[in-house]
Amino acid sequence: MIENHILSIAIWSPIFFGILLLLLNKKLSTRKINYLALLGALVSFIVTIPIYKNFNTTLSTFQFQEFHHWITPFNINYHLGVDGFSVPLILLTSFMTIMVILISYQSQRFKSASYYSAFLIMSGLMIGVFCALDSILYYIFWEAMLIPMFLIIGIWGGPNRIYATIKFFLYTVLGSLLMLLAFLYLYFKSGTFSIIDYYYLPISLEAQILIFLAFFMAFAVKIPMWPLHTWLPDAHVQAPTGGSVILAAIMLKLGGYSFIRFAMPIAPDATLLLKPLMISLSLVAIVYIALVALIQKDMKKLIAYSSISHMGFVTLGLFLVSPLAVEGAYIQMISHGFISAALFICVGILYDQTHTREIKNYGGVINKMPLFTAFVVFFAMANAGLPGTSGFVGEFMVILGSMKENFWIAFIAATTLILGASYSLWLIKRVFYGDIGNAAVAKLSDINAREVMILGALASLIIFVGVYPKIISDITNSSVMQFIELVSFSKVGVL
Amino acid sequence: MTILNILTVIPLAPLFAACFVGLFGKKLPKYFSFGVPIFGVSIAFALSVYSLYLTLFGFKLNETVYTWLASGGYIFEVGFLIDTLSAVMMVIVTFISLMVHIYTISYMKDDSGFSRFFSYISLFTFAMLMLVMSNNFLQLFFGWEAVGLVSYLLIGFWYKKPRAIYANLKAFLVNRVGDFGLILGVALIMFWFGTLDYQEVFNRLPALYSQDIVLFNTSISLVTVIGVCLFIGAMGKSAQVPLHVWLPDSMEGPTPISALIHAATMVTAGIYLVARMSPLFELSDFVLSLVIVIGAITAISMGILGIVQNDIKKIIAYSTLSQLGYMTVALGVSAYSVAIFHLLTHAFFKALLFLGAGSVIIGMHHDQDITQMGGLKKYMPVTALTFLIGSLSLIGTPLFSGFYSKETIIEAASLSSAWGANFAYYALVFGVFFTALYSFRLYFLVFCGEENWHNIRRKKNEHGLKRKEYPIESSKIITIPLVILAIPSIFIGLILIDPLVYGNFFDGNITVNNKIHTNMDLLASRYHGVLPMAVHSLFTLPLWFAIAGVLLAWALFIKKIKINFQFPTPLKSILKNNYGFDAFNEKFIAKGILKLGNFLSSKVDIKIIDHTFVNGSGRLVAYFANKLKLIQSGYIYHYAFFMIIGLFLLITFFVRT
Amino acid sequence: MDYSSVVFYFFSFILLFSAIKVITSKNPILSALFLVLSFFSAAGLWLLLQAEFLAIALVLVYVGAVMVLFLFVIMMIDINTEVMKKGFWNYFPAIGFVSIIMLTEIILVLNKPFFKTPALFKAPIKSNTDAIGEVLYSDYILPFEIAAIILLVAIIAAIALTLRGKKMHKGIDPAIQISVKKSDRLKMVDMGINKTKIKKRVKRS
Amino acid sequence: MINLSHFLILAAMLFMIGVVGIFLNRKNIIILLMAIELMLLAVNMNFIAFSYYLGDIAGQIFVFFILTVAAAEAAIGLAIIIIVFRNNRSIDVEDINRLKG
Amino acid sequence: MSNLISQLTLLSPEIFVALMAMLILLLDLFIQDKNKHLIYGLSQLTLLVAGLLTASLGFSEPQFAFKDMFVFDSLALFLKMMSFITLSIVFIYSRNYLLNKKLLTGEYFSLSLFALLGVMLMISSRNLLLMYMGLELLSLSLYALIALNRDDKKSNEAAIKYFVLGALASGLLLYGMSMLYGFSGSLDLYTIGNIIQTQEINSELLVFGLVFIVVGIAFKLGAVPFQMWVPDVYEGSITPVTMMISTVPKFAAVAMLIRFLFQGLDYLIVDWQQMLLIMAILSMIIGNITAIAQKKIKRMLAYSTISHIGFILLGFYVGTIGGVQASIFYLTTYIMMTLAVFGLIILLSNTQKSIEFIDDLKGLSQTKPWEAFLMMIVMFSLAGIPPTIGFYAKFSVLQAVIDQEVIWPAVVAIIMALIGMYYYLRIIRLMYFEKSDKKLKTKTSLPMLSVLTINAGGLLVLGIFPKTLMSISALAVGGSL
Repeated sequence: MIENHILSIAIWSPIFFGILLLLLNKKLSTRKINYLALLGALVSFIVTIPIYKNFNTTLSTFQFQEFHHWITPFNINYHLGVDGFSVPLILLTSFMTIMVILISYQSQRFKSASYYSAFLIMSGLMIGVFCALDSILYYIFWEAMLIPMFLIIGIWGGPNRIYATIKFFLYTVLGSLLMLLAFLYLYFKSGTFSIIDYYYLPISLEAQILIFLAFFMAFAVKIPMWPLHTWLPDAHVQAPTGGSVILAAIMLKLGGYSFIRFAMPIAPDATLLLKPLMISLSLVAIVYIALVALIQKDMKKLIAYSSISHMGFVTLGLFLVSPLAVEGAYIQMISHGFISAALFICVGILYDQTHTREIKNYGGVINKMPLFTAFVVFFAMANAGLPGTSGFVGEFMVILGSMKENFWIAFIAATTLILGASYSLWLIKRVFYGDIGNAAVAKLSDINAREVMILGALASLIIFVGVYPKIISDITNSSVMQFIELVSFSKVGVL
Repeated sequence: MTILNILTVIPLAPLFAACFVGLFGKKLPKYFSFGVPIFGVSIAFALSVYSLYLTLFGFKLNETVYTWLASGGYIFEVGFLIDTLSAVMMVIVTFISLMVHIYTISYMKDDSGFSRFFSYISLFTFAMLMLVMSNNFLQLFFGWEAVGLVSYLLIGFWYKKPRAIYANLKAFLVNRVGDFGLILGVALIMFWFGTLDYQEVFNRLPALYSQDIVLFNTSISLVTVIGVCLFIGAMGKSAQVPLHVWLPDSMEGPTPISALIHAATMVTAGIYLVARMSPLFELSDFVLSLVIVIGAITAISMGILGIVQNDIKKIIAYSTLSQLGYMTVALGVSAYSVAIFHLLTHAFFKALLFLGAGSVIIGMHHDQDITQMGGLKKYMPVTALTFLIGSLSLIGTPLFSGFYSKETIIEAASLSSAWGANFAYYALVFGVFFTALYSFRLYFLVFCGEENWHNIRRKKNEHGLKRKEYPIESSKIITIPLVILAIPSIFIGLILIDPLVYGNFFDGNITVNNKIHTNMDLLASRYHGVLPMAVHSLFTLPLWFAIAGVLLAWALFIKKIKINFQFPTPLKSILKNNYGFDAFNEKFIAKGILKLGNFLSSKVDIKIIDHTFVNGSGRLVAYFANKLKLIQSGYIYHYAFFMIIGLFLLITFFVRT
Repeated sequence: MDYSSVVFYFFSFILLFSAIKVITSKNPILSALFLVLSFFSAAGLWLLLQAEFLAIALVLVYVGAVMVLFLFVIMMIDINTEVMKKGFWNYFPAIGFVSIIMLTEIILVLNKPFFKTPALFKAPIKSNTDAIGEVLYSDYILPFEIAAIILLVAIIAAIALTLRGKKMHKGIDPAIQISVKKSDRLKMVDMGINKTKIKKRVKRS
Repeated sequence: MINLSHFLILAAMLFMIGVVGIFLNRKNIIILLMAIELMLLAVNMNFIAFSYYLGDIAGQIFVFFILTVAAAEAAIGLAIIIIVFRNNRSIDVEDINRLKG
Repeated sequence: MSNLISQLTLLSPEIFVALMAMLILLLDLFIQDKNKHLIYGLSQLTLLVAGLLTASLGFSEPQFAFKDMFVFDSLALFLKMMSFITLSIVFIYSRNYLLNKKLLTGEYFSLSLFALLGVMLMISSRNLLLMYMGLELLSLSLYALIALNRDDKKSNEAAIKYFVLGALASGLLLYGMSMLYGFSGSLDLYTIGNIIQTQEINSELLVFGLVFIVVGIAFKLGAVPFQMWVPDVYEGSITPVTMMISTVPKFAAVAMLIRFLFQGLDYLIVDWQQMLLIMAILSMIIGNITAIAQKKIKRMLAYSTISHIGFILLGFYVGTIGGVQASIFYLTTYIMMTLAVFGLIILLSNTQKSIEFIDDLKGLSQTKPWEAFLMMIVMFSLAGIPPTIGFYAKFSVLQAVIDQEVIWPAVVAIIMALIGMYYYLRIIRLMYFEKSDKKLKTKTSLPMLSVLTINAGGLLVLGIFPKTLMSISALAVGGSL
């Protein structure tokens, strides 16, 4: 019985706790609210574990499917199911929610209950995106998710938050509206909103290109791909720590996931046709954005740009359309979830003590926060793709995969080895190393047990995935093969 | 317990020690901080010796520990390849590491980062072992980068020193340039060979030998491209020109790691890589010539720089660079075993020299300027003696280990028919002269002559001896490793040249294409034993060049003969600026990249994309909003007019008469 | 040119002329009177179309009632006739252009045979008034009732909007006068002066 | 011979005069009302002409109701003009532009 | 005789409303100021009974009365019921406001009911004459309602503008009607349709008439370029009247559109489709873009209405039953959202000053969190963001458009929807992201707040379960087309 509703439970339990928090807002003390939020996050994480445990990795079909009629006039159904691409991301989402709740303890903020509940609700909605097998259901989760994020940045964000959050919102919505059109067109063609049916729907090349471009707008903004990326640095800089963490760790992944789920298998011929363009854009993101990251003066902005650059690897890997590269792109997504989240948490920890993110206001933090610095150096190394950390796996596989396509693609992609290390370590040098830079740094105190726990958990995951990435590839393998098969199968021929 | 399990212990013991000390070192008593790592490394050393012993009897192991990743038909594994080559490397690594561990107990005893340091060097040992024990490129790359990481951490060990943190960043980034090449090579191998396992790759080489790939619109032999890429990786790690710039700066780190990482082990990883890949390199003359030329340039140019340095560690660093150049030339002339042989001897005497320098530095209270030293022989006899042994070995005094390896390299170069080998030969021979000159300049200035440290006035916080302080010999914990290292520095060449170079020790692990590269066979035919070789050297150029160098040093720095010779000013400034590599990198590459970044950020990203397109579309809408607002003028007749215009247009469009 | 043509062109000319005068006259009273004239001429044309009842009704209802109402209002509102024409000619070209073109279009459209098959002209059997009366109270009873309601709404609206209620008459309502209470007439105001202050002042003096 | 088109064109002209009157008039709202009356007159002309040429009484009925409604409309329009005048002391069209943008 | 009775039964809601409107007017004269609530109650009762009467006619095949002038079909049932509910909610929301402004008079209610009567007649009308009469009844009542706050200059101005433009529009409509009559010799829309189809009539002339009809309809809907009255009337009227104008007459206008274009002139579909498309696109563009530049909330909502009308027209443009269903569904949600937003504005207006500028909402989340939350839902719904019902409205219209394999209007529509989001988000931004500079002190009437909560919350709940509402509006259209 539970087995059949496991995905629903995963989606709705955080939302339930989120609403509960909203309702109990005024009746509970801050302390209790903290505990309740943590409880909610923990419960929502625990309910996702069976998804992983009971997932049959040998199957490439959707599992734990759940089907209810919903909006019958349009044949829209509440249809859930997961494959190898969804499961790790679901776990990542529910896990990151715990991290976010925990990290948010540190700063006493107003309306903390609403803050937590926004994250919990968002968590549920994001899991919904990963589970939905009906495109409109997917779309609703996708869009609804924007609302809590919009509020999180807008209410709890930095000084320029309004510009950032509206930019974030409109940018994202522009893409999603076009995606909606694509769904409607597919509905017109097939009479169904079921994603699975779309995979085998023959479509002419022109239509495929249009559909692909519509999807592209939605997902490229989300990932983000150059040149649709400019919302991200603003959103990250203005968002509170938790917001940045979720934004980087999960929200960007939605773009990558959706490319896998929609754009590429539904429009395979267009994908292959536009492959050179997509690869070029990815390469531009990798190099150009890395260069831009290098000269950033704001820590969060730097990490934000680094995220874009890393996401360039994801898109590059996806559009190489070879099993190795796609797998690599996927692992890069998961890994980036850990690493960028950790880095944003680190910046948040510093920010909470000094209230500045300007690199030049720091220097010699290591003297005051040795333990913290150790973590940050580790995360920076992971960000630079050091072997043994998860950051390496994806990049490595994508570079290998791109060599298959063309030597120069691999060549340009591999420059990230140099550039990634440059911006990561230069940041470390300026902020952490050296003598104590100023009075503000002198007042810093090292991280407490809770923060050690958070960072430690992330660090161990980063190492674990770095040393044994097979744990992810085992889950995704059959889905990747299925994906490659779908993308390499011409739909035009069927017509 | 299978042999694989035992071998697995070799890298894991230092790793465990590193983690243990890193996590708990600060909270536990100090003897845990060095005890555990030394124990760990000792185990590794013992087992390495054991495995070397096994390999001597033809044991060879190539097994997988676990599958790292399997995707798209490709399998990535973590595994070990134990043969003579790797066993030798393991022993060198663990032995030097053990010595350094012991040495460090005293050297770092007052440092606040004591346990951290031990954690790092144990971690390094682990990484280095992973590198040399690997049976595939993935793991090699892991070790490759991990040693880079530890190097980074150790160079920046004293993180308050601005130069240290500058140097470590530089070291890492320059290494990354090399890694960039390496990963491309690895990717090419992965793609063309479909595997990363060494043995598999070698097995498939014949099939892909004649494969060409198209680059720059011309078709180039695949093997050449792979070779160049791999060699770029080797250049980064083994500090070959022009990627050598990080090594002199890396002397900002504590001396023990200069000995361990930047002399004996890590920097030789590149040499090891090429030797390991000998079946592949043998197939491309182009790559071999490239290797020769790069190595020769490094050997001579860095040797010259050694003369003008005043920092004790920098001199040894340039010496290291020069010697790495020798090894590289050896690789290029297909004398892989000789390169490994020189690697081995060099590891001992260079570690010895560095540790000796460390001892001097302690004696001088962290003053490293050799012009401010002098006459230390009296106060630090053990150090002086061992240092002399190291220097003699370095300059290639007959019967010392360095002699055998270096002489063989020069011989091999002279006999090679490869393109560039001639040039390399002369470069190496002249290099010998410079080696002797800087080595003995160093020795004379430090240990002989006047006691210059008496006359230096120092500020309160400056490093160095204060007035009325005298240098004292370092403790036993320091001198014992010196002595232990001095012994192989003298004898190891004598003992090992036969089996290593002329025996069949590396057979099957190092491949030489005898038909084309005949120099090793020629060399073997001329070789008649250890002693004859020493005697024979009397009739060859290098020895006389070495003697000339020593004599010149003696004349200049002991006799203080004033020769009326000045370097021409431009040359002097070129030498002082290390040929301007640093300046070029700073000015053009670093600044250029930053400028490009600034341009992309402020002009393209912010101005064009964000302001023009993103905000611009917003402004455009706002502009239209304000214009369209004006239609609503408030006057009824305008409204009516608008309606009538609407009607008019509808009629005009739709009613066609 | 037959008789009906003469009548048609005669009334048409007067109709158009007076209509133009309606919108161009400086004086609104003149406009109103010209409007009356155009109604009259329209009524003449309607007679030509055998709509006797409506022609009479137009004159009676419109001229007799509506136009009188217009005149009342115009006279009630004192309008400055001097500045009437300001800006008139500035807008004329644009409007003239659009209206001329549109009129041309309309005429081009309308100047065609309206029915593909020429309509059957039926001579009226009974008088126009009879005919209207017959259907008005049978077939069109519903619109008729609604027309009544519309007139009612017009009445309500006119009264609700313009009736000024009790402000208009100056009489006194005795009921309100009687119900006045004491508190409405007399209000006790606290001047805010403390007694202690007064005492202090006394002491000082 | 006078036919339907003559009447229709006459009505169209009348209609256009009414329309032009609405936006040609800058000062006086009452004239606007009169212009509207002209438009309605034109429509009535149409209906009656059609009614005559179709031999159908319905058109005339329609005119009858238009007349009624137009009267009601005029009443309300004049009432509004009166309250505008009361508040503004003016019925200039150009004074009525508080609401705009 | 029984025929007459059955005909009158069909008209019973209309008759009842008319009688009650008159009764209220009469009662008003005899009721003291204190007891004006009685009138309010009576009006609500009227709506309730009218609703019951309408419901008792039931859902069945189209029924006709008075020589087929009057039709009662599923569409009429649906639109009438919606009108009753809407007006009832308008009354609930308006009550306190009117009380404060001293406008809670019999005139207001009886004129509103007369307007409703006009709407009902238009909904059920299948005859040009009846349509015109209903339209005029509605218009005249509205002119009076707008001007009812007679001491306010803005109110007067709005009234005179609406009156002049409305008269012009009805003149144009009449001209078009005269053309239709001229072709067919009939006033009955079905007959007209049949004659047009069977006899080959000069199509230019037909289209010429059609243009005028479309203009008349577009004016009532407030579609560009016949939208000029909308912002001024919205701003000038008191909020309850604005709420009334922006909701109930839309049912009539939509009914008029369906009756004219779909039931009467469906033969001319190729022509009016294009006209509707042009107006739809223009409405979306001008509505959304101009709204951005607005500082006053009611003006902004006026432009927002124009843009929504654009969407509704887009649905009609498609010309299929699916399109009409989508538009009717859109209309329903639009009415719900409009009611909620104006209700909130009324709720937040205090006795002295009503919320006039958008900036007046600044920091509302701190002073009035619940109201702010409701407002946020409404704004998200207006912006068409799931999971609110506003999304499904846009969704169904776009679906209908795409279903005809026409892409570019849909693309324009979504780009305009995106621009539209900016000004809806601005309100959320002001409420949630900015601090209030002045305190809003208002008395909250609990019944009103609870109705509002149901209304605004319904946007969210229906957003999650939109099926019923979709089916109902689909059924309403399906049964009569």
